[in-house]
Amino acid sequence: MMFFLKLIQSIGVGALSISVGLLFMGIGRKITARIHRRYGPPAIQNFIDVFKLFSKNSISHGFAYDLGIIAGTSALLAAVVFLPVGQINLFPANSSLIMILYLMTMAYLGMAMGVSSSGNPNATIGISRALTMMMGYKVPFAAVIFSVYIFARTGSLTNIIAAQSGGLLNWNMIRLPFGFIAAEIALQGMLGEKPFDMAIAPAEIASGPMVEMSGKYLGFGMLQHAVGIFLETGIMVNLFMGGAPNVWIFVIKQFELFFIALLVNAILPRFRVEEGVSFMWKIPLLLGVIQALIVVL
Amino acid sequence: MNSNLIWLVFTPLIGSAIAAILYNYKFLDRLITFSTFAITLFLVFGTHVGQTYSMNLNFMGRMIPLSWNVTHLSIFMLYISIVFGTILTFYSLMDRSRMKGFLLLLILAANNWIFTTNDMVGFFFAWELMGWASIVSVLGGRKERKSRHAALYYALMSIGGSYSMFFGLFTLWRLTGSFSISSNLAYLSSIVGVHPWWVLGIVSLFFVTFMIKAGIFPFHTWVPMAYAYAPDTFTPFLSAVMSKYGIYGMLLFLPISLMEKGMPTVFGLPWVNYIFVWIGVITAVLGTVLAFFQDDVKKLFAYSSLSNLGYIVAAISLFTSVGVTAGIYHAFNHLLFKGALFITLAAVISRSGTSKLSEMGGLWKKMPVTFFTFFIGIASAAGIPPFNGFGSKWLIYQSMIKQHLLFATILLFLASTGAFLYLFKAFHSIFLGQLSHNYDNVKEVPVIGQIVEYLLMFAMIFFGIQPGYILRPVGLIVKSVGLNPLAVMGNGYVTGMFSNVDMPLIGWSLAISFVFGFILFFISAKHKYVSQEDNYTAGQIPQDWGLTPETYQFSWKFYEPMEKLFAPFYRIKIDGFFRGLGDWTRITGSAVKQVFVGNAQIYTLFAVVGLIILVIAGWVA
Amino acid sequence: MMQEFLQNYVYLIGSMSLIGIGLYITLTDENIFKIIVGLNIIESGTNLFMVAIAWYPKAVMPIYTLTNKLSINGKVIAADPLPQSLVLTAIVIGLGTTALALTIGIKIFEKYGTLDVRKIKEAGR
Amino acid sequence: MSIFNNAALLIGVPLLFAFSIPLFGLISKQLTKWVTLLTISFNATFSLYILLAHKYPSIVVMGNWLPPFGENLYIGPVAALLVSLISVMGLLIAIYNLWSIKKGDVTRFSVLFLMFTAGASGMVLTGDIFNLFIFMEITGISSFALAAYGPEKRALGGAFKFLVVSSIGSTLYLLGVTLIYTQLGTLNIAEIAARINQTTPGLLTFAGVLIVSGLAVEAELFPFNGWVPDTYTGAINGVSAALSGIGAVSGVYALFRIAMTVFGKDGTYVSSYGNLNFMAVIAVLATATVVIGELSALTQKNVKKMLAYSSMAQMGLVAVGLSIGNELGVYGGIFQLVNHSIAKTMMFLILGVLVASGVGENIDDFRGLWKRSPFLSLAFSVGAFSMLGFPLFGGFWSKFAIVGASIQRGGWYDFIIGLVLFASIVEAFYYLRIVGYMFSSDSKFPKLKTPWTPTIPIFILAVSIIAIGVFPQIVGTFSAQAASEFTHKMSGYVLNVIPTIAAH
Amino acid sequence: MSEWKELADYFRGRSMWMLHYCTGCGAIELPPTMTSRWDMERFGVVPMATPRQADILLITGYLSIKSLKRVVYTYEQMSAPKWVLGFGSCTINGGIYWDSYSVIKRLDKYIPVDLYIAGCMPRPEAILDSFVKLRELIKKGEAKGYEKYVKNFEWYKANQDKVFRRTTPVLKKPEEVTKSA
Repeated sequence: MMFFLKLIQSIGVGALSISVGLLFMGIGRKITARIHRRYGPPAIQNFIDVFKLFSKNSISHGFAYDLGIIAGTSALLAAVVFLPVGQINLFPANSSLIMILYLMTMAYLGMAMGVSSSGNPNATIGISRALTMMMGYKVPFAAVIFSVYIFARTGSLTNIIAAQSGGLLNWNMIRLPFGFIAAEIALQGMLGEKPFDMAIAPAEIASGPMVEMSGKYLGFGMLQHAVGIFLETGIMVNLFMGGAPNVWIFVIKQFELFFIALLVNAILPRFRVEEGVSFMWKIPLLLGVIQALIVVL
Repeated sequence: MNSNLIWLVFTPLIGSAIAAILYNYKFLDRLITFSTFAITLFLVFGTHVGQTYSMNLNFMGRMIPLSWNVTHLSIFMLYISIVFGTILTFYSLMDRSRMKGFLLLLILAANNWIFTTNDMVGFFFAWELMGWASIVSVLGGRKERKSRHAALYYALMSIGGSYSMFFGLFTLWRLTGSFSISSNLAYLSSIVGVHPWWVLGIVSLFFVTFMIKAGIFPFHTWVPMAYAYAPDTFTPFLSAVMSKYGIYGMLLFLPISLMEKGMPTVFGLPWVNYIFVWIGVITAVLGTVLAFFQDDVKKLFAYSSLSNLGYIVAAISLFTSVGVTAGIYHAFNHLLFKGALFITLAAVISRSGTSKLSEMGGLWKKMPVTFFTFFIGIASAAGIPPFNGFGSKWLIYQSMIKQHLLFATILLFLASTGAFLYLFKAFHSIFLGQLSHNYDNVKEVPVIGQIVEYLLMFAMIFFGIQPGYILRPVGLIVKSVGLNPLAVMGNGYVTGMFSNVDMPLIGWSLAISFVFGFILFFISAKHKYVSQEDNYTAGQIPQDWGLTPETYQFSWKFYEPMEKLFAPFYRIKIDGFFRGLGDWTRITGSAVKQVFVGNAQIYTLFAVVGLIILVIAGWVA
Repeated sequence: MMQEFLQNYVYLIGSMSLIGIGLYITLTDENIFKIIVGLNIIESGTNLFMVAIAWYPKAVMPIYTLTNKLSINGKVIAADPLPQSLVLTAIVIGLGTTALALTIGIKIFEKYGTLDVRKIKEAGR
Repeated sequence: MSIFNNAALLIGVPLLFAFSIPLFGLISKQLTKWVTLLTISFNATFSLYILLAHKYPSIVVMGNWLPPFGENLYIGPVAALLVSLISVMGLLIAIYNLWSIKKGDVTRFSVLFLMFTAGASGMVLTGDIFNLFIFMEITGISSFALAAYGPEKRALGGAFKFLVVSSIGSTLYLLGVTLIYTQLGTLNIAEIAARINQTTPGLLTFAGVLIVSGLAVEAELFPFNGWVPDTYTGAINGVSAALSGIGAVSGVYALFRIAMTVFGKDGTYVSSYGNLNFMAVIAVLATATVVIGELSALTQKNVKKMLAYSSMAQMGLVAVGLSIGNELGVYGGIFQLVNHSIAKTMMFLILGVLVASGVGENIDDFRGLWKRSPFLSLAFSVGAFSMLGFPLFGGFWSKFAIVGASIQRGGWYDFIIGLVLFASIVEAFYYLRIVGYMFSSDSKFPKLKTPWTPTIPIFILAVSIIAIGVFPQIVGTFSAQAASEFTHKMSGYVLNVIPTIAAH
Repeated sequence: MSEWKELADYFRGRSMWMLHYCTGCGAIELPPTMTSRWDMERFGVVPMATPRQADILLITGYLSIKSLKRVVYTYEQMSAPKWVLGFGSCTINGGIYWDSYSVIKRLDKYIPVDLYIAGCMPRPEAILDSFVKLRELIKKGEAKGYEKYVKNFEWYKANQDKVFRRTTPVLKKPEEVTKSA
């Protein structure tokens, strides 16, 4: 009984993450359009896109391709159930942040495996860039999360949230400002927004990993991105903004973070890969290290 | 009854003699190797903790007591090494590479001896035996010249290491008059407060040996060469089992805690331990960074082994309960996944005939079972949760964080992220991408190989989801070295300090979300399978363009941006130090041999000068 | 005084000089046969030294006859006979060595075409 | 049958047959080799009988003159072990010679070989320092001639260098003996050893320096070992084997008999009558020998030359072991002497077979030898592994003991053994390089046809290396007794020879 | 089932991802169409990088025979509900290239065109108008070019082969080339 309850709740969280993610993407397009002085598509445009993609015929390069792309979405969905979302915290004893991060790696691995098995070098180059960039943003992010670990004396997201309870001034965002800025820049890379979107550069490598994806495969890709946005901003909310009392506030907090990322995305051009990585290893890492020193000493 | 400890050593020796006699009958040789491993495994079932045995060896005209003592650690190491060896030799039944069965059995004998002995004479004997047997085993790789060079390099490092241990054990003998490991360790513990520097010196003599065997940072240079150019079916053993001897040795000596004994501490750690943590971290990062750019797949995974051993060393050097648990647990995990990876590599290399990443590609269509084994292997190696590599990495981070070793942890995290990069590079370049027409006739490995691969897949998933089966014995080991073991809540839990990870839960979560993924996949519109030629080529028609699968495969300079980033670090060559030492020795040698000029008069002159010097010495004295 | 010194040490000095001369020849002369001669001179020096230690001033020959008393009042006055017999052996051995050396020298001249000891080298060390 | 208890037969029989061999040579030249073989096999049987039936310690007196007045042979544990070693090596080399010496002056070779064995046995057995000189000269002269044997030009050059250096050496030795005689009026080793403290320290030091220098020529210690590479390289392989397996053994024995028994203090590590500690001197010389020998061998392309330098270095290692002076060190040194003798003899014999089959002496010619002649390459590797001290091979135990002893001794021996171990790493490099070359498969040459006669000694030697490696007691028991003889001067040697003598 | 189809068609009409094959001068009209002035994204039209992802193929002008080959290949690589928009007169009758030996005159003979946009070149307003028209056609289920292509595959192939044959070189051997030069 408990099992089914949890199962249904998990499905609910998964659906929530997908819809919030897609909505964010749509709103993001709208906002970007407004920044560009355009009108922009409707906010639900991405729902339309996803539905269209799933209704469209597609080509595949074999079972590794299918499996990889399914894994990309599924693993993220599997990770999202461990994320405390507002009052919904399905597995409070199991919300270790590192575990969630590593589970997300499964999604990257699946995605990378799928698109690379298509045999298109553009896809592989895209993956190579994405992974290189991952190396870039994971390091400052690690600096930040380990600082938070030491600061909060816990590694579980549930407990980190609990440690921040009691108002705005207890938020890690205020208490660990350098870490927050570093993590915010890392989040930009994690979301794959400009200036760190070299992995999917359409003009250079024909949209990179997505080059061979058609129809439902692209749909899975969009879902993965949606869940990814939800998960990554959700982690940030839990780490720095003290979680949320309920889902709506949680989503609003997520949107705040996403909004910053969007603004940056809308006005900046793209880095080259090594520039991106070295940027990540200069400013955010420096901030993260300063934060770490403050925490440790 | 207790004499079965002796038979643990003698059975492989006898098997080795038989295998050496039957060396020319390849299959029989392999069969005997396998069955000896199986028999030894059977013998291990009969051993239990606390079993001791001793006998006297007549040596130097006096009786040297040889003693055996089975501890929790030794029985754990025995099980994992022999089970893996059995699987490997079963796999090698069908293999055609030039692995020498009798040498593997000699190593097995040494293996059993090292893990059960309680006297340093036996330890040293077995260590040397293992050393030379592995050196000769490395010799038979696919590339003659390179494997010869690798074996030579390995031999020199290894011999240097064993001489260092030679020194150490005799120094201990001079101090205590005993060869017994346990009493010597007790002696060292007792004097550590009085003469910490002495203890440090003696222990470091041993640690140099262990570091060389495990391939830890300043002594890592032999690892990539030896791993890469050893016979393909020997490399799994080299990486999975033999690197653990060093770890075992370190675990023997680590309980001599320098804590509370007046040594200065850093972050609550004795500074020696702190240095070792950093050595481990440097090894981990170095292995990762160097692994990015390898084109030889075995070399790549050799660096990966290096990196993982760095993790282990960093964890066990902390010598906290979490650290030691994590280290031993990671040693087991590394044995499992790296063994599986090297076995699949052996399969791939034997089928494709190359170990160059830039020459392979697209093999997943031809070797699906191998592909899945490799996939699960790299997922484990990257530490992805439901598979077996995660728990130990997670514990390692926790143990480091607990000591507030923040920068070390960040670097370890960097190494782990980097691990994902190079693992994916290997994965892509071997199995994904375009299948060259050279490999049109490549087949899946034979049934024996497939059985082994299924077994390893199962093991990696099983021990990932049920870590309790490993953590319980590890807990006993941790208890036996005098630390508090971590609580094991259930078979499915990895219990950390702050929270625990419920592995079956992750498994369920993944499984259910996969089910949903597949449902979505199958209810949505149809897909059709196309060939690899039908690919986006920016409108160009591949046939007109002269496009071949090889030219449309991206595996050369996979992480080129990284190369630019890491370029400054490439100028630092540790290897260069040893090579420089070698060159210096060679130059000195050529200079020294000029002494023998080949002229009778000069020789006479030498004699006369020598005489005069001696006379003067006598006069002065 | 001088005479006494000479009496006591003349053989010793002689033998040492012979050894020195022999060594000098051996070390400096490039001719193989001269080197062999040098070796022979060293040997003679050694033999002289051995004989010399057996003798001391006013010693009698070590052969017991009625007139030749070997000891007076329990004090031995005869020369020591043993070194002399040793010298005989040494001379024989030296002869053998010299003969062999000369043979080898001749063979060397045949094969190498030179007697210069500096040219008898193996190529490369 | 008391005549067969007389160890003088070990010298007498070979000498007798040596001089009667020209008579056999009149019948057939090939017969002389068989006579040599039979004679040495008598020696081997007899010496092994002495060794295994534990017929020692005993003395053999000449003409019923008891020591110190008569000349005597002393068969202690050391002598029994080493004379067995010499005889057995001689026997095996003689078997090899049956095949290898075909052309040229077979008769004279046989004469010289027998003389050589007899001389070496005599050096080990004798109890008189002047007789030691005589046997040294017999060994020397026969080995000069043996070294000059053969068609090659370089043999003559090598032999001449040996001759010159060795003559100087024996002269020095003789001077030293004379000086001791002036002091003590005796030539008997046991008596000198017992009365050594009655001498003038200055003169004794001088005599000791002369004797040590003279014997160091035979024992191949630097700087008295200039002849080694040239002579070993020049001589035919059978002779090189004999030089390293027999000649060097007796040389080292003589050196340490003088340094330990004569100059040594009972039961201590030092030999310090006189001003100079000769054991320390020898230790320094031996270390220099090891280091220089190994470094010189490192860059050799010619395998034979490499083996020559390696011989030198190994003798240095033996001397290091013996010069440590404690029981463990002497044990290790003698054990190492046995191991080195076996392994190096075997390697030279293998080289001889290979050269005769047209393989060549250069290291490049060894490529792919595994495919061409598995037996020889395996045996060579066994020898190399024994040299390097790998476990399951004989060399492990001796190296183990030497290192253990020097660390037990401590002090500056730690430093010496560090240098020695460094040199061992260098040695590992060049031996393993050859092994690696042999096991590579890039050879286009056909299989070798190995004649069976020379494979007998090679096989026996290879098996004995492994046997010693697995059961070190085979040699260990004897070398432990030998160690006790060497380290206990009075009870081990002097009192056995002259029971009535008073301890000083 | 038909309701699903209608729903799908409705969404397809509102999310048209285009691949612009920029051969002719029409390409220059697309950037203003995409950017702030006209903003085609409000119709759900987004430029895509590869044919795999795209729904509509924009042929923006004349096609030489050589580029036709690529267009056909690209068109065949697109996934099933796919539409072709011909830009300007060049795709209708050859336009100013009506007498060129190397440019095809009627695109319709080679791949099925769902909608032509008149003009030389059509302005962004016309392009946007065409998107709206295409959306209506799709919603009505009348834009079925891709099915036509499958149904009349032989005919299309025969037409394509006829022109592709002309791409083979007239001068077969290199000697002839040098002679004529």
